[in-house]
Amino acid sequence: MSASASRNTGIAVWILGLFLPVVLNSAWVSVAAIFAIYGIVALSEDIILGRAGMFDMGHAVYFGIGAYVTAILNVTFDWPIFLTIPFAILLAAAFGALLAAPLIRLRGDYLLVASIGFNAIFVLAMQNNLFGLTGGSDGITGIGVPSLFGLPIESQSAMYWLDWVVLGIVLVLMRNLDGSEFGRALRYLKQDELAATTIGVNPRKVKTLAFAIGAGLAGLAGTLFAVQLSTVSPSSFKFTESVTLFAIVIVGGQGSIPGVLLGTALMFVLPQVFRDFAQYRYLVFGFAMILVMVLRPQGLWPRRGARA
Amino acid sequence: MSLLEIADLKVNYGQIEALKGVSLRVETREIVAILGANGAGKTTLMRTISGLLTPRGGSIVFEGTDITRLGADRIVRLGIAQSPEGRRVFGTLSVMENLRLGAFTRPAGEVAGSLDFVLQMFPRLAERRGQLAGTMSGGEQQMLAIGRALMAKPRLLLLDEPSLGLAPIIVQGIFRTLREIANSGVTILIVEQNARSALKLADRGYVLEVGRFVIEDDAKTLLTSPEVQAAYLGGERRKA
Amino acid sequence: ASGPIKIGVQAPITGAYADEGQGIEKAVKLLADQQNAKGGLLGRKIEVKVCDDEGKASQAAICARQLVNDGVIAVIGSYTSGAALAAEPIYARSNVIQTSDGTSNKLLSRGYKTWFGNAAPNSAEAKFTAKYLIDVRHFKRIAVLTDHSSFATGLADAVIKNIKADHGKVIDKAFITAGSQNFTPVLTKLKALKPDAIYFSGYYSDGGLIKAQMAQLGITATFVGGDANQNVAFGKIAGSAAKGAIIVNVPGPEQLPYPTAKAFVAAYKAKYHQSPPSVFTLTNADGMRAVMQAIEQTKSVKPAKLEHYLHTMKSFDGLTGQFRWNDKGERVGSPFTAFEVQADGSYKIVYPAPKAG
Amino acid sequence: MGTFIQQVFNGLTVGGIYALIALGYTMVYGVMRLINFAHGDLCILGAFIGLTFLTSLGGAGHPGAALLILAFVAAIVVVAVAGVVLELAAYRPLRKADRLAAVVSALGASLLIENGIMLIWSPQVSVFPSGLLPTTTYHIAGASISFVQVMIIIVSFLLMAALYLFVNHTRFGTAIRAAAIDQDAARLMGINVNRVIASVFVIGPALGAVGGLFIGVYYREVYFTMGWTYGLYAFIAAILGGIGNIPGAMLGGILLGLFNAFAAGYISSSWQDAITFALLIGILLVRPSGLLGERVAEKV
Amino acid sequence: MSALLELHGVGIRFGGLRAVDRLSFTVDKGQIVALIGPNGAGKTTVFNMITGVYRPTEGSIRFEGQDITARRPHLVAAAGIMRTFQTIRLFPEMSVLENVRAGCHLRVRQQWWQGLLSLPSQRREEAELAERAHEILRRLDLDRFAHDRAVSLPYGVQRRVELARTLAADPKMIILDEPAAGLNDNESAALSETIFGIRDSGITVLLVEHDMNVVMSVADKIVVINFGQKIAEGGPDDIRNDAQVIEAYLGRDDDEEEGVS
Ligand SMILES: Nc1ncnc2c1ncn2[C@@H]1O[C@H](COP(=O)(O)OP(=O)(O)OP(=O)(O)O)[C@@H](O)[C@H]1O
Ligand SMILES: Nc1ncnc2c1ncn2[C@@H]1O[C@H](COP(=O)(O)OP(=O)(O)OP(=O)(O)O)[C@@H](O)[C@H]1O
Ligand SMILES: [Mg+2]
Ligand SMILES: [Mg+2]
Repeated sequence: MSASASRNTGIAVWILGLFLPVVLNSAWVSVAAIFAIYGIVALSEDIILGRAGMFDMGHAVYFGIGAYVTAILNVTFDWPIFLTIPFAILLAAAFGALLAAPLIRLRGDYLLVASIGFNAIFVLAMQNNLFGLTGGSDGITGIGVPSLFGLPIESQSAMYWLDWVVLGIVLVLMRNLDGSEFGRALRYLKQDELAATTIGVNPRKVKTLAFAIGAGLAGLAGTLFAVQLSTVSPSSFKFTESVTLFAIVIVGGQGSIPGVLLGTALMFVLPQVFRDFAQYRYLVFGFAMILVMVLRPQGLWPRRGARA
Repeated sequence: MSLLEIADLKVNYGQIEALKGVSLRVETREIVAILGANGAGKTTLMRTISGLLTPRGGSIVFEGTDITRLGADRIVRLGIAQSPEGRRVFGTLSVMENLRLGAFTRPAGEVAGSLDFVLQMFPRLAERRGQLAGTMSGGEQQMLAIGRALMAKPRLLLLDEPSLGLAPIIVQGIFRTLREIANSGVTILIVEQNARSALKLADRGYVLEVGRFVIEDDAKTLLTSPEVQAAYLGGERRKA
Repeated sequence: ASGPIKIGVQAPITGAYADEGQGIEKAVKLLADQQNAKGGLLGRKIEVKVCDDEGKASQAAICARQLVNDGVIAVIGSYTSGAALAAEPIYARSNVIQTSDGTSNKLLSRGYKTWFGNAAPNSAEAKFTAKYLIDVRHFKRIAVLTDHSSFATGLADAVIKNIKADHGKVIDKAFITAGSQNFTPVLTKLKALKPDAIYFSGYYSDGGLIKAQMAQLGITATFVGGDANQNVAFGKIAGSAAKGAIIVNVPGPEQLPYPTAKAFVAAYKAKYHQSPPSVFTLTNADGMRAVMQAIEQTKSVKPAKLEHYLHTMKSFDGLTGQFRWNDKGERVGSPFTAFEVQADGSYKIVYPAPKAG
Repeated sequence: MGTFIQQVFNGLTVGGIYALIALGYTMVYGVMRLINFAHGDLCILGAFIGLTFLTSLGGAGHPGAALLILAFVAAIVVVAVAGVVLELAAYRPLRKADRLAAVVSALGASLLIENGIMLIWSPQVSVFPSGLLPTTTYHIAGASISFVQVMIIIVSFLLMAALYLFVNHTRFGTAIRAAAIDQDAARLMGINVNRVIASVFVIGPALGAVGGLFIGVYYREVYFTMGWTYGLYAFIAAILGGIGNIPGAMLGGILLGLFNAFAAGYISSSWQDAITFALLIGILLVRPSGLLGERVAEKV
Repeated sequence: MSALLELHGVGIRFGGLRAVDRLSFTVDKGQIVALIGPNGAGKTTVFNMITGVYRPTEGSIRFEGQDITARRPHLVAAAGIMRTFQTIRLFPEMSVLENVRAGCHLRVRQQWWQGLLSLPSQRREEAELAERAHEILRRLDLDRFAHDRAVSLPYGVQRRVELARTLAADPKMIILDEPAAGLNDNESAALSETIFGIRDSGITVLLVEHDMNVVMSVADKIVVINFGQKIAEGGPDDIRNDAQVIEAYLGRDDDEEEGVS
C-alpha cells in the first residue's frame, strides 16, 4: 500500500469509527471509548519505546499525572474540565522531561528498571495522599463532565465521540512525527546512538523531548480517562498497567501507528471478548501473547520498511 | 577423493539468491583463493561451509562425510575452523579466553603448543593477554580472529579476508606464515580482496561473480590472466 | 414480564483478588440454584450474569455497562472499593441495585439510592475496636499497622480516630506492603517502641505472617486484627504463633452461630469442596439474599420498590447477623465480637463475654 | 544496637531469597539478553510442586527430612523441565528477532504460568505444613535470627559460589559466556549453542525452584500471584548488581533486602518501596551498569 | 594556507596504556592528509578524540582556530567535521536513502513542533533535503541501492553509503577510518578518485588507511605514528623511503619494491 492510500484508508476507518455508538450497545461503546483512550496512551508510549528505543516501563505515571491533574482541578478547585486539559498535558510533559534527565543516562534494561521505580514511587505518592490532594488509596471521585458551548458531554456516546476526536488529533500528530526531522532523529538514536551523535543529533535534547512529548500525550489521555470513569485512583496507574502498555507496542509493532492501535485492540479488547472463558481467561490470553510473538516477532503490523 | 567437495551449492537470504549453484573442490594441503567483487557471495560461501547458513540446494562433502546439513559445532569437530568476516571476537572476554575458546573442541592437554605458535606469530597478542578483546584495535582483533581459528588446529582453515585492516608488514608476515601452515599439513581456503598477494600464495584460485564461479584456474595463470588483472588487480596504473 | 430474573455478579474472577471474586460468584450461584430448585422467584427462574472486573476501575466501568445491558435488576459486587466506586454511578444512573462489601466512605458520599453496603462499615468496626482496646483491655501503647489498600487505610484511620476519642494513645501508624511477606523490618521498628498492642487493619494473608514474625522477633505485644484477618488460613499461616491473636469481626463463616449460616456454609462446602474464602463471601451472599427477599416480599422486580423495601426494612436476618440499611445504604447494626485464636486454631469469643447457657 | 543488628538480619534473609531468584534471572539474561519475566512464576511453581509433595505424601504427621529433600528434588525437576519447555516453545523461535519480542513472550508465559497455578491449586492462599524445619532461634547481641534464616543465607551463598566457579572456571562455563556474547561465533568454536541455552534454562529455573521452596518453608504461605512480586524484586536485584553478573545478582539481592529493611525501619514504612526505588535509581545514576556490571567494551 | 585542524600534544591513557602520547600535527584547508601506523598505534583513537567520542587526557585540539577539545560529538559535527567508522556504523534497518538523508540532519532548520504540525515550510524543506540525498546517491553511484536496507548490502557498498552520509552534511572536513578496507584493487582505485573529487569540492580530508596504493596516491601529507607517537611526517615519497617507517610498518614486500622502481 502506498503512503497516501494507507492514509486514506486510515481516514476512512476513523470516520467509520464515528458511527460505532449507532451500532453498538453501551457496554461496547464504553469498551470503544476506553480503547480510544488507551490507544492514545499506547501511541505516546510508542514515541519513547518504539521510536526512540528507550525501554520505558513506567508510562502509566504520565497517564496518571494527567488524570490526577484533571481530577484535582475539577473536584477540589471546581475548574471546568476543558480548562484542565492544558495543565494535564503540561504537568505530565514537565514530569516526563524531569524524569528523563536521570533516565536517559541509562541504557536498555537499566532504564527499564529505573522507570519501573518511578512508577512505584508515583503510585505510593498517590496512595500516601500527597499534599493532601490525591485522596489516598480511594483516589478522587465525582469528576464532572466537560461541556462544550454550554452543552454537557454526558452520554456515553458523547464521551466516546470526544475520545475518538482526540484520538484523531493524536493520530495526525503521530503521522506528522513520522515525516519530521524530530521523528527521524529518534530512529537514528534507536538504531545507533553513536552514529547519530556524529551526524549532529543531540542525544540528550532529543531523548528528553521524546519523553516530554510522550508524557504530554499520555497526560491528555489521562484527562479523558478521568472523565470517562468519573473517578481516579492509584490502582489504575500501577506498574502492571505500564507493562501492558509496553506489551501493546511490541505486540502491535514498534513505530507503526496501525500496529500500535491493533496491539491496543488485541491486548485490551481481546480480554473483553475472552470473558466467556471466565477464570481461564488470562491463561488463554497469556498463551495468545506467546503465540502472537512467535508467529509475528515484528508485531502484528510492523512498521513499513522494518525487518519482516 | 578431495578434502572438500562442493557441488551445485545454492543459498538464499529470503528472496535474494546469494549463491546460485557453485561447485568447488579443495585438495589436501592445497591453498585455494577465492576472488570476487563486493557482494559476489564469498562470505556466504564460507558461512555455508561452516554450517552457519543452511543451503537451499547442493552438497558439501568433507573427507567423504556429507556435512551439508550438519550443525556448525559438529563441523568444527570434524576439523574445519574459520576466521570470519568482521572478526567476531568475544569482546568482553580477554585475549587469552578468546584463544582458549578457539581450542574448545580439543582436549585441554594438547593446546599448549598451538598457543605458543599463535603467540609467536602475533607478539601483540602475547603482550595483551589480559586485555578485553573488544577494546583492541581493529587490526589487533583481526590477529586475534586468525589466531583463534588456528587454535583449533584444523585440517581445513577458512579465512575470510584475513588481511582486512592489517598493516602491510603484518600482512606480509601472515602470508608467509600461511605457507608454512599449509606445509605442515593444513589445507587453506582463503577469501581475499588483496588479490595479488592471495594469488601469489595460493595454488589454485576461483573467481566468484554474483553467486557463480566464472573462472577456475591455477593461481599463477590467474595472476597473469588479463581478465583477472583488469577486474581485480587494478593493473599497474597506480604503481607509479 | 416473563423470562428469568437476572442478577449480576461483578467481581474479580482473575488477578490478585481472584479467590475472593470467585467466592462471591460461587455463593451467588449457589443461592440462585437453591432458590431455583424451590421454583424460583415469583414463578420465574433466577439467572446469574457474571462479569470479571479484575479489581480494576476501568474494567469495572465496562462490566457495569455490560451487566446493565444484560438487563440485570441487581448486582452483587464488586469486592474492591475501587472497582465498586467506578461502577457505582453507572448502576445508579441505570437504576440497578448494587450491593457490595466495599466500605470506603466515598461509596456513601454521593448519596446514590441504589447502593447497599453489605459489609459492616469501618466506622462501626472502628468504634467497637477502640472500645475493646481501651476500655476492655486497657492498652496504653497501641501501634497501628496497615497496608496501602483503600479498605485497610480507611479502617486504620477510623480506628485511630476512635482510639484518640477514647483518650487512648497511638504510638505509631506504620505501613506494610501487602504481599511482600517480609514484615520483620517494620516490626523490629515497632518493637523498639515497646507497644503493648499491635493493631493490624489489613488482610489475613499478611496478618498471619505478621503474627508469626512477631513471635520470631520476640515481640510480646498483643496482636489485634481487623475483620479481614478472619480466615481459616490465618491460623495455619501463623502456625504455633497464632495462639492469643485477637481478631475483631462479625463471626466468620466457620464460627457463625446462626443456623442459616451453618447450613449455607455446609451447602457451599458440599457443592464446591472448599470453604468460602472469607466472611465477605457471606456478606455478599447476604446482599443476594436481601435482594431475593425484597423481590419475594414486594412481589415486584421494580427497582424503586425494591430499594424502598431495602431501605426501610426493620431488620434483615443475615448469615452474618441481624442488620438493616439506613437511607445512605450503610449497613447498620452488626454484632461485632472479638475472638481469641486458640492453640488448636479454633476461635473463642472473648468480648462481648458469651452469654452463659 | 540490637535493633540495628536485627534489621541487618531481616534484610539479609529476604535479600538471600531475592538473590537466589536473581541468580536464575541473571544467568538467563547473561546468555539470552532476555528478561525472563516468567522466572518468578517458575519459582513459585516450584513452591507449589514442593507443597503438593509434602502434603500428599506427608499425611497428617510432621514430614521428615527425607520427605523435605524429596520435595526439593521434585520441585527442581519439574521446574527445570518447565524451564526447558518454555525455552523451546516461547523463546527459541524468537532468538533472532528483536529482543523485546521475547520479553513480551515472557510476559505471556508469566500470565500463563500464574493462571495455570491458580487453576490447579486454587486462587486461595496455600499453607505449608509447620514443623518442617527446626524452629530454633539464635540470639545475637539482642537480635534474634531463626534457623531457617541462617539456612537461607548460607544456602544462597553456597549456590552463588558454586555457580560462580562453574561459569568462570569450567569449560562449559566459558562456553556459556561465549554464547552470551555472539552465538554464531560461539558455534564456530564448536560450541553447541542450543545445548548451552537449554542448560541455562535448567540451571536458572532449578535455582529458582530452590528459592521458591525456601519461601514456602520460611513464610509458609504461597499464592499464585506471588511469583510476579518476587520475580520483579529479583529482577531489580539483578539489575542493581549488574545484570548478567553472578556475584552482582547476589550483591544486588542482599542490598535490596537491606535497603528495604532500613527504609522501613529507619525512615518511613509508608514510603518504604519508594525509598528503596529512589536508592536504586540513585545507584544506577552513579553506576549506570549496576554495581558489578562491567562497562560494555565497545570499540569504535 | 591556514591550518584547519590542529592537534597540540594530544594524549590519552587506557588504564596503564598510553594509547596516544603527546601527538601534534596539523591538517591544512583543502589538503588530503593520511594518518598511518601499525595496528594498535592509536590512529582510531586519535579520530575518536577529534570527534569527541573520547576525551583526551592531555593536549588540545583546534578546528578553524576554535578549541574543540572534548566537545561532545554532536557539537563537533556541528562545527563541520563528519566521520566514518572503522567498523561500519550505518543505521542498519534503514534504507540507503534514509541513511544518506540522515547526514542532512544539521542542515534542517525546522523546529520539532513545526514538524509535528507539518507546516508548509517544513514540507518544502523536507522535499529539498530528500532531493539533496538523491543527488549524493547519484554522485557516489549508489542510486540503484536507494531503497535497500543498509544491513543487507555487501561490505563495500556499506562503506560507500557511510561516505555518502558524511557528504550529505556538507562538512568542512571529513575523517575516514580505513575507507578501502574490504575493497579490491579496482574498487580502491575508484575510491581514490572519489576522494579526489571530494577534495576538489572544497572538503578537507583526513584518513587512516592500510592500503598503501590508496595512501600514496591520494595523500598530500602523511603522518606516521607508532605507539601513539609521531615517528614521521611528510609527502608520500619521504614516507615510502623512511627507514623507521619501513621497519615498523611498511615492511619489504616484493610488490612494493617493484612499484617503487
Ligand atoms: N543478512 C543478509 N540479508 C540479506 N542479504 C544478504 C545478507 N548477507 C548478505 N546478503 C547479500 O548476499 C550477497 C552476497 O553477500 P556476501 O556477504 O556473501 O558477499 P561477499 O562476496 O562476501 O562481499 P564482500 O566482499 O563485500 O564481503 C550480497 O548481495 C548481499 O547483499
Ligand atoms: N577502550 C580501550 N581500552 C583499552 N585499550 C584500548 C581502548 N581503546 C583502544 N585501546 C588500545 O589502544 C591502542 C590504540 O588503538 P587504536 O584503535 O587507536 O589503534 P589503531 O591505530 O586504530 O589500530 P588499527 O590499525 O588496528 O585499527 C590499541 O593497542 C588498543 O588495544
Ligand atoms: Mg565478505
Ligand atoms: Mg583503527
